[in-house]
Formats: sequence, C-alpha cells, structure tokens
Amino acid sequence: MKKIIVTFISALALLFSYSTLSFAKVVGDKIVLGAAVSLTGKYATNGEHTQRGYDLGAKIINEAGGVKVGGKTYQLEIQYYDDESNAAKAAALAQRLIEQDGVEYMLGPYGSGLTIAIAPVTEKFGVPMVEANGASRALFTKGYKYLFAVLNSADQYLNSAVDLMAEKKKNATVAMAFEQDAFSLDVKLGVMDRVKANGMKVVIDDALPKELNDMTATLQKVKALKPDLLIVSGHSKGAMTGVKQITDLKVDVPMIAMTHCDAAAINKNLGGGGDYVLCAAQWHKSLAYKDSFFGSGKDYAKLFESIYKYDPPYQAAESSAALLVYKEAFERANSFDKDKVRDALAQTDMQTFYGPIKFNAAGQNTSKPMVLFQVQDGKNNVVAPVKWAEAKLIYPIPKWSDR
Amino acid sequence: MILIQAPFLNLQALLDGLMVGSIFALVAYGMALVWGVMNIINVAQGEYVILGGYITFAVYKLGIHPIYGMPFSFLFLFILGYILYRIIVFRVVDKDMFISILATFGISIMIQQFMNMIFGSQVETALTGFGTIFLFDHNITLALVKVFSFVVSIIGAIAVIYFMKISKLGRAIRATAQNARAARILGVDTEKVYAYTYAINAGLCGLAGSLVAMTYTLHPYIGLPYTVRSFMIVIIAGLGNIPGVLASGLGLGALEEFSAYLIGQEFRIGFIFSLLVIILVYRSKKLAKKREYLK
Amino acid sequence: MKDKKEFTAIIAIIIAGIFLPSLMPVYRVQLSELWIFMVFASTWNIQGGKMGYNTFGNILFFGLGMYICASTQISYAFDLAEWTAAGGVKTFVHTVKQYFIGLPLGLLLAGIIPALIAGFLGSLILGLRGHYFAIGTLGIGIAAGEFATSVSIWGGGQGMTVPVWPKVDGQDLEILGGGMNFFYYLSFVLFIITFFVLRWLFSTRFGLILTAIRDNEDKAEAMGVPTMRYKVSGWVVSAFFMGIAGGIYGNINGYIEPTEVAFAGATFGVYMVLMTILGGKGTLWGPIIGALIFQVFKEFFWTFFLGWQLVALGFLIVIIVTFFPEGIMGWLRNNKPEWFGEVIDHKARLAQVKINTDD
Amino acid sequence: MTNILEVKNVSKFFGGVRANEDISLSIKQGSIVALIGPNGSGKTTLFNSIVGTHPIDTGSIKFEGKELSKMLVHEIPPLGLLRTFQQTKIYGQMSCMMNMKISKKVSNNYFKMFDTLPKELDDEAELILSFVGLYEKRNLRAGELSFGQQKLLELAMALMNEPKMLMLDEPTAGINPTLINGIINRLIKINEKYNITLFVIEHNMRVVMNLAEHIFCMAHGKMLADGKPEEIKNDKRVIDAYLGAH
Repeated sequence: MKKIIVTFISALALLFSYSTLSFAKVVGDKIVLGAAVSLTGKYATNGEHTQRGYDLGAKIINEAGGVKVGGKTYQLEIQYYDDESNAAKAAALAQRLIEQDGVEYMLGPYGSGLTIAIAPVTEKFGVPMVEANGASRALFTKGYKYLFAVLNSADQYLNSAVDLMAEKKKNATVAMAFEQDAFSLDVKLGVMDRVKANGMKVVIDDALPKELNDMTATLQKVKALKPDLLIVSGHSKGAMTGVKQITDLKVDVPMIAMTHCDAAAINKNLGGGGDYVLCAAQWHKSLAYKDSFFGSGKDYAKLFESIYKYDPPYQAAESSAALLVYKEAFERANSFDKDKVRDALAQTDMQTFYGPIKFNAAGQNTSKPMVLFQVQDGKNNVVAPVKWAEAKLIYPIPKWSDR
Repeated sequence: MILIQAPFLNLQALLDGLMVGSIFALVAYGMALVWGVMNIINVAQGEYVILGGYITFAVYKLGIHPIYGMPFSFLFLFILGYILYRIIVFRVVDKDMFISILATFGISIMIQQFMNMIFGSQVETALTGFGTIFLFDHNITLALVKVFSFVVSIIGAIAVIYFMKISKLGRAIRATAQNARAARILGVDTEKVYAYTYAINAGLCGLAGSLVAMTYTLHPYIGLPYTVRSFMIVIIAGLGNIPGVLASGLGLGALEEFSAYLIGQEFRIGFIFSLLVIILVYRSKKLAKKREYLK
Repeated sequence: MKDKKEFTAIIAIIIAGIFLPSLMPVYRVQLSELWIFMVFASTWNIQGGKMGYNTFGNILFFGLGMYICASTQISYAFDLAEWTAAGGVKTFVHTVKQYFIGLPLGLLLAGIIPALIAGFLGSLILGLRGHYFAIGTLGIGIAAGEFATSVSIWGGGQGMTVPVWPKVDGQDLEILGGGMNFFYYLSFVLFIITFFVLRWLFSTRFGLILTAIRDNEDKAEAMGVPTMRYKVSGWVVSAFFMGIAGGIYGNINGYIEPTEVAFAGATFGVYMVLMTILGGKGTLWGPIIGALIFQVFKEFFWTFFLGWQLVALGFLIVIIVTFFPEGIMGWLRNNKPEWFGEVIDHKARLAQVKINTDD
Repeated sequence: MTNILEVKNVSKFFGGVRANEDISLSIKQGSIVALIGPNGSGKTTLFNSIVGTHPIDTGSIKFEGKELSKMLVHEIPPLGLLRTFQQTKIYGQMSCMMNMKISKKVSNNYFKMFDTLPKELDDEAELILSFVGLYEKRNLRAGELSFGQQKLLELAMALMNEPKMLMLDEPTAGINPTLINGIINRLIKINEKYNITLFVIEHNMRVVMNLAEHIFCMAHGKMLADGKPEEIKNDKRVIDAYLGAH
C-alpha cells in the first residue's frame, strides 16, 4: 500500500517537474504556437491536411527570415497534440497547451465540432486563436473576442450551388443528406435559406450517422424520386462514399453538390466516378490571389505537391494562411503581449495567396467569397462565382448510360 | 411514406439489405466460432475487417484487380490471428469472458493506430469496374460488386459449415466447443484448436474486409459498426447455432435497411442496439416465467 | 486494509485534495478529472466488483446527468431551444444569482433523474446474468448516445455549450479562486461524499448481500434474499453519483457532445472498468488506487507518446487484464490477508472438524 | 400433531421426462422424515418443486396451509421452510463467519437492507459453528473448506436462519465417516432442541434407519412406498427398486 502511494507521489512529481521545464510562449528566438489537431480518429484525413498546412506555413515564413518583433527576428514553432477527433479531448488539450505548456497563441483544430469545443477554453484564458477549419456559424454568435477564423462560415458553403440550380430551372426539387455533426448541420442551415429564397422543394432530407459508410438508402430514394439537385455533406467520408455508391448504382441527377471533394480527392480516386460533381471550396489554386511568401495559388500548389506528393486541398491552404495572419499580426503589434496581439489580429487586413483576410467584429473573415468547382474529366475547374470561373458549368450531368 | 409511393423500393431495400447482411454474416461467423469454442467475445472483429480491406487495397494499388486481393487478405489475417492468439489471446481463454472483451478491445485500438500509421487516414476504396444490373425496367438497381460480395460471403459461409462437418480440424473444433475437457481427455490438442479457431475467425474477417474494400469505403476508424453488428447477429442466432448466423445476418441486414427508410439512417446503430436490448429483456422475461434466466 | 492504515490514507487523500490545486495549479483540470474518475470507478465497482454484474451501461447515467444539469442551468435563466439553436444570434450571459441557483438545481436533478431511470431499467435488465447483462447494458449505453445525437433541444449532433462562469463587471467572479478551482473542489467533494457513502454501504448488510450475490446468487435466493431489490438499489446508487459527476464534468469541459463527451462509452465507459480492474474489483480502495494509477499513466502517454498514445493505452489494457485480472488489492488480499481481517493461521487450515456429542 | 407440509398429486415433466408423477406426501410437525430412492428417482426434483426452484405442472404444495407452488424462490424461506443443496452452495469469497451472519433472518422491510450487522450475531454464529464443529475454521474463506465441511457450513447457515422446517439434500454425503454418528446426533438435537421438522434425502441407510421415524421411497419419479423404517426395510418393492429389478 505505502509503496504504491510513494511510487505515485513520485510519478506525479515527475509530471509536475516536466511542466515546470515546459517552454513558455517565446523561448530564445522561437515563438511557440499551440495546436490540437486530429491525427487519429474520424477526422484524421483532414487533420493531416491541416497539420501539413500549418507546417508548410511555418517553414516558408521561417525560411523567409521569420517574424520581426522589436528589431529581433523570431522563428515560428508549432506544438501539436492529437485530439483524436474527440471533442472532450480537444478541450482538455487546449487547457493543457495553455496552462501547462504556457502557449499563448493558439491555432485552430480541424473541424467545427472541435473548434466549438476549444473556443470556450481560449476565451476563458484570453488566448487568441486563429483557426482555419472551424466553419460552424455557432462559433461567431457567442461573442467570442479571441477567436479569428480565416475561412467563410459553413452556412455559405453550398449556397451558390443552390443558386446555380435556381438559374437553370424554376422551382426545382432538392434531395439532401447531411451528416449529424456541427459542420454539416450548419451547411444545411445555409442551404435551407437559399432553398426557401428560391422557392425550391425539398423532396428528400436525410440525416447520416457519424460512422457513415453506406448511403444506399438515400440514393435509392433519389432514384425513385428523381430530384434535380442532390446535396451531400459528410466530410471526406461522405464525399467518398457518396460518389462511390452513386457510381455503383448509376444514379442520374442533373446536378450534384458536395463538400470535401478535394480533401477526398474524388477526382483521382474514383476512376471518373467523381466527374461533374460540384464542390464547395474555401480556396482553389486557380484563384488569382497572391502574396510575397507563397506567390500565387498555383505556386503554393506546386510547392505543396513537391513536399507531400498530392494536390493541396483547401484545408491545407487555409491553414497555411492562418500562419501568415499570425506573422503579420505579431509584426504590427510589435510585441508578444497576447492582448496587443489580439488587437493587432482584429485589425488584420491583408492579401494572401489564399485570398484577402479581414475580420469582422465576430472574428470572421468576410472579405473572401466561397468558390464552387466542378470535377471535369479529373480536373477541378472553378465554375462559380463567375468572376473566377475558368470553365463553364456542365449541366445537366450526362446520364450514366451515355458516360 | 416513400415506401408506399414507390412500391419497388421495398424489394430494393430487401435486396440491398440482404447484400449488406451477407457481409456482416460472414464476420459474424468468425465471432460465433470464437465465442462458441473459446467463450471469447472478440471486440477486435471490426478492426480485422478493415485491416483485411487495406490488404486488398494495397494489392489494388499495385495495379492488380482487387478480386485477387481476397486470398491475400484471408491469409494475412489468418496468420495475424494465429500470432495474436499465441502472444495474447491464449492468456484470456479460460478467464472471465469480460476480461476477454477488454483484452480484445486493447488489441483493437492498437490495430486502429497502426493502420492509421501504415495506410494513412485517407478514405480509400478499391474499384472493381464491375457494372450495374437493372431489373424490372430500371426499377431495381443492383451494383454488380454487391452481388459479387453477396455470392462470395454465402459461399464462404457454406464453406465454413462444410469444413466444420468434414475436416479433421473442424471436427476437433466442434468437439472442443461441446466440451473442452472431454475433448482434451480424448487427446484433442485444444490449444492448437483454439489457435486455429481464432486464426480462422481472423481470416474470415479478412475476407469480409476485402469485400468491404470493393463494396464500401475504408478508413482506419470505422471498424466499430462491423463488430457491433456481428455481435447482434450472433446474439439473435443464439450461441452455437452456426447455420442460424447466416439467416439472422441476412435478416438483420434487411431489417436495418428498412429501418433506414422508416426511421432514418442516423438511427441505424441506435435502432440495432435498442433491438438488442429489447430482445434480451423479452427473452429473459419469458424465461423468468419458468423461473429461469439467460445465462 | 484495517482501521489505522485506512484512517491515515483517508486523511492523506483529504489533505492532498485540498492543497494540490494550489501546489500545481496548472494541473487543476487533470486533478478534477482524477476525482471524477475515482467516482466512475468506485460506482462501477458496486456492480462490476461487489455484485459481479459487469456493466457497460453506467456511462448512460453520466451522459444523462451532464445534459440534464446543463439544460437546467440554462433553462433556469433562458429559453433552452434558443440557446442550443445553431447560430442563434443573441449571446447569453448568466448573472451571478441565476448561475448559482441554476447550478445546484441542475446537479440535484442530474442525480435524481438518472437514479429513477436506473430503477426502471434495472428492474428490466438486471434479470439478465453473466455476459448477457454486460451486452444488454452495452446496448443501452450506445443506443443512448446515438439517439441523443438527434435530440434537437440538446443541439443534436452539434452539441451544446454550458453556461460560462459568471463575471462581475468584466472580471471572473472570485469564489474559491474562480471557476476552475470551484469545479475542482466540487468534483473533490463529490468524490469524498461518494467514498463515505460507499464505505458505509459496504459495511452494512446491503454491501455483504451484494458480495453474496456475486459469490452465489442462487444460494442467496434460497436463503430468502430478494436479490432483485438489492441489485436495483445498487444500480440506483451508482446512477445517482454518476449523474452528478456528469453534471460537474459538463461544466468543467464547457462543451457537451453526444457520443464523445456525454455518452463516451469508448473512452470513459472503458476507462471506468479498467481502473477498477487495475485497482482490484470488489474492494473499497481498489478503484481509487486504480483510478490514480490509470490517470497518471494516461497523462504520461498523452504527453510523451504523441501519435502512439493509443497503442500505449491498448498495450496497457492488454497487460492489465491479462496479467493483473485480480488487480492490486486482489494481489494484496492474497498476500496480506490479515489486512482484510482474515486470520489465516495454518492451524485453522489443518484443524479437523470435531463434534463433541456429549453436551 | 398437524401436518406442516402437504404435497398433493404433484407432477413435474421436463419435456417428455416424467421427473415427478402424481406425488403425494404429508409431513407431521416436528417429525424427522427421510426420502430415499435410487439415483434419478426424482428426489431432488421434488425438493426443487417444493421450494419453488421451478414451477410444477399439476398438484398443490401447502406449507402450514399456505400454497407454495405459485411463490418465487425467495418468498418461501421467510415462511420458515429452508433447504440445503446436494452440491453445496456457499459464498466462497467470504469468511465462514460472514456466511453465517448474512444468513440471519431479517424482516422484509426495505430499509432493513441498510442496517449494520449487530455484534450479538458474532456470538450466535460462533455458537452454531461450534455446534456443527467448524469453530476453528470460522475465519477461513468458505471456498477453502472441503466438500464435507461446506455441507456442515450450509447446515449451520440454515440453522442461523431459524427455520421451522429444514429440507436436507444428502447431509452426510462426502463427510468423513467417523463424523457420521456426530451428524446424526446433531440432527436429532436440532429436531428436539430447536423443534425443527427435518425432511432428509439420504442414501446412507444407517443414517436413515437411525434418524427417520417415517420414510418415503421414490422410484422412477413415482412414490413407491412409505412407512416406518422396519416396514420399508422389509418392503420387497423397495429392495427391488434398489437392486434395479424390473
């Protein structure tokens, strides 16, 4: 009994000592940013994209001379934890990053659910968090002061798709299937607004389970009811499963819109099955934005591919952008005081390869539109908004019998 | 109610259900085997399936048609199962079943993590390029790959039963299942039997996995649904009722498909589990009248 | 584990509980979690340890408690539906008064309602025995999570946030040093209460009968014990404390999500079992020691084995259940029986039965 | 003398097997009665039927005029009817003393569950343990006792519960032969001192003959014969049954 107690007192002591020698916000010439991303669990795919985005951003900034504060240059360094795609874990890890590792500048996790879980923590400690993957609208209505999102909120994802449909056909019918999670449900909110505004009719409204690997039931209904527009949102799993089974069942719908197509690389992995699908994206390499670090979107894509051997999905791009935002804010604040940095962040108004970034009162980047691309024989071509369109929308999608 | 609007959907749902069910049944066979023979509930079942899927996927990545992945999946998992038994599982065979549940749970999360490291976390699938068949002028649509996997799992299932009946090992397994001590006395090397039983189970999961890789999608962390369902199937069929597994597997698949139409897909798992509880409670209440209990 | 040792241990725990947060403030979250875990293990021990009924379902009461507490806290001051509605436009702030009436109310209900549900479910499902019971409870636990995912008043799959610690003119209210400490001490007190209640329960006829049920339920019935009544009552007790634990944890975590935070069978649900087995089933102290060890291990893994933590955890699980199924206390009982009030002098073992017929 | 237990035309079938067929017997208050018969003749089944382990198909079982056949297992002992098992059932992980103490009869009032055990129980338990000769072993885990000793413990536990009538299933099986006289003596004492009616299944004829004042003999699930020991001793049917004739 005593022995055991002793061992664990000492064990605790060890943990304790570890924390004391854990590095604070700025060590020597390093600025430490903290991030809990999903390296495992159901969001691992996009968690990985996010992490790579962050790493690339830090790498480039450091190579370009790092961050200049008070005449001294600092390197950016990121301390990661794995939140296992689990909200409880994410919140706990945020606590740990701030309290034990003394991190004072946070980067967001992947996914709305996890960001929602972390935001209360960062608020509580007044630690600024620039997040690149939490799109849920709920994030921007709680009056958070330290939360800054470089991306558009989820309710804007597929709106333009619905509008496109409206242009093509009066009072069209819509079928939709959304995963039961913070992000997808929010996308749904936006879609519903547009659907009402355009006087469309929803004929199928399915909810997908979180461990989804089968959408047959939905697709069979679609076959039966023949809607004009099919909308699917369920992160990468949803996109992959959806396209796969649409192909298997030869489901003919004039227009199909999804999220996370590029994260799941449906244009490559499904042997043409993904063609003609409309995809919502925060960013696309063909967009003509520029900055002095990554150059144009195309350059970013080339760089990313040269390191990670695949085309950067927007999850990576927006993550890299988050670091640019931080660098710029540090230099404007010219201080490491987290409140000064926070105010600097609030002032942000910059151009990046990823697009203009300017936060509104709620910390949301409003100056950048969503884009919509369509997979056209294996390539993702932007089709909306018209300003960026590099190809014409193909409508209706040719029947499987003619493909 | 859509099922009434489009009557063909009922048949469609039934067929889809049966095809899903067949794969689950195959997984359930393994579980029933291990449960019946070694009194172990193998919670790692789902992970074996996904791993098997990844093996096939790896073969597919080499540019070989995924069908040829099936034997590899089976063999790989068979060997893995054997090794795992020799290292870990044999320690929990004669312990409280609850211990075995936890032990296999430990195995399952380890496998998850390893798969995540080796194969990455991308959602993957292996394309067979099989077509689609339409029946009743396009009212019924069946993906050929599903039909294929249906046939394979049925064959697999029958093969298992046949194997149990005729082969020497099969008979040894059956004997052990009925009474391990007696079997031991009669000179059956039960350790060996256990090891092979567990290996066969893993192998079956592997086979099912390669079918999953062709029919559905793979991800290191979606093993759970397979464990869960095979579990249900075995419970419904009742222990030691190997032929019943196929029936209840197909039945459950169909039931689930209909539930997806009637009460919504998000409730699939919830539905399954509520069903499980209801069945158990009902059975125990019935026994209680005879002043007996489920045990 | 007889009186003197036990007494010192209790004192040690209480002192530690009071001073640890000021000793290592940065660990308050993990420490609060530790007390909560101890409640997990201790209450699970009533079924899994004392009674021999291995349940996976206790997480149900935890989750329920969490939701009930949060929704009470909120709806005491605001409209719950409005609060959880995704993208509700106005922001809600509790006044100090609202907060501190809502919280106790919430915790109370978080205890009572799950207890009632346990009473009802128990009378249905405690008729099952062996692994059928385990499976049945597993079913309940998971089904609950799945269904909670579509309860829109609770935010469904979006989850819901918990009221934030009230502010007095911009500054966090200073009671016991702010929200973090407050909830730390809340969970600590909960554990202490749980501990003493269980300590008393196990010393009563009730506790002994539970052990009897584990050893031989048929015999107990044949001796005229209405076992069902005992089993259900036991579950009610567990449910009550699990519920309150849930309420507190919800407030510590700040965000409630159906399958990952509330009905987290795959994490908490398994942890509580492991902790109990590791410490030793069926003893008062086993679960507590188990929880302590487990939490320390866990934190080590998540700190030093990034990316491998699950492998490490899985490995730990396998080791525990394959090599120490008896747990630490079990080991002690076999090696130091006198601590458990069992006089095992060899004489007694050899002693022959003698019946002197001349009285 | 009134009948404490009355069994009328009880039948119990397991599927096709007729375990008990139209059994009737009555036992006088305060008597010692033995139930004999070759293995598989349905003795234990009859015991189980009486204490409600399984429902009976037809017939009635009355204990002090109360109908038992519809009651649940745990409702019967409070009436004062208790049985022991052929295969001993004891609480293996607990010490003998504990086994004894929790066997004490308590009222069914719900809150009695949460009483702590009174100190006096210790003395009572020790008394009874020494009565059956297990005093030295009182602190051992019951699971460590030998089969015979567990039999004695079960008997002691039953006594602890202060029954009016005790049904013993082979009380001397597995017990060291040198002790058998002691047991017989004890059983008689129980019967006299505590005035407990005894109903005993027994194979050991010596025990039966010294103990019982009335004997029932079963064979093939039917009641074969009953009467005073010497009648049974010379009853041809009984002897045939045992020698397995017909």
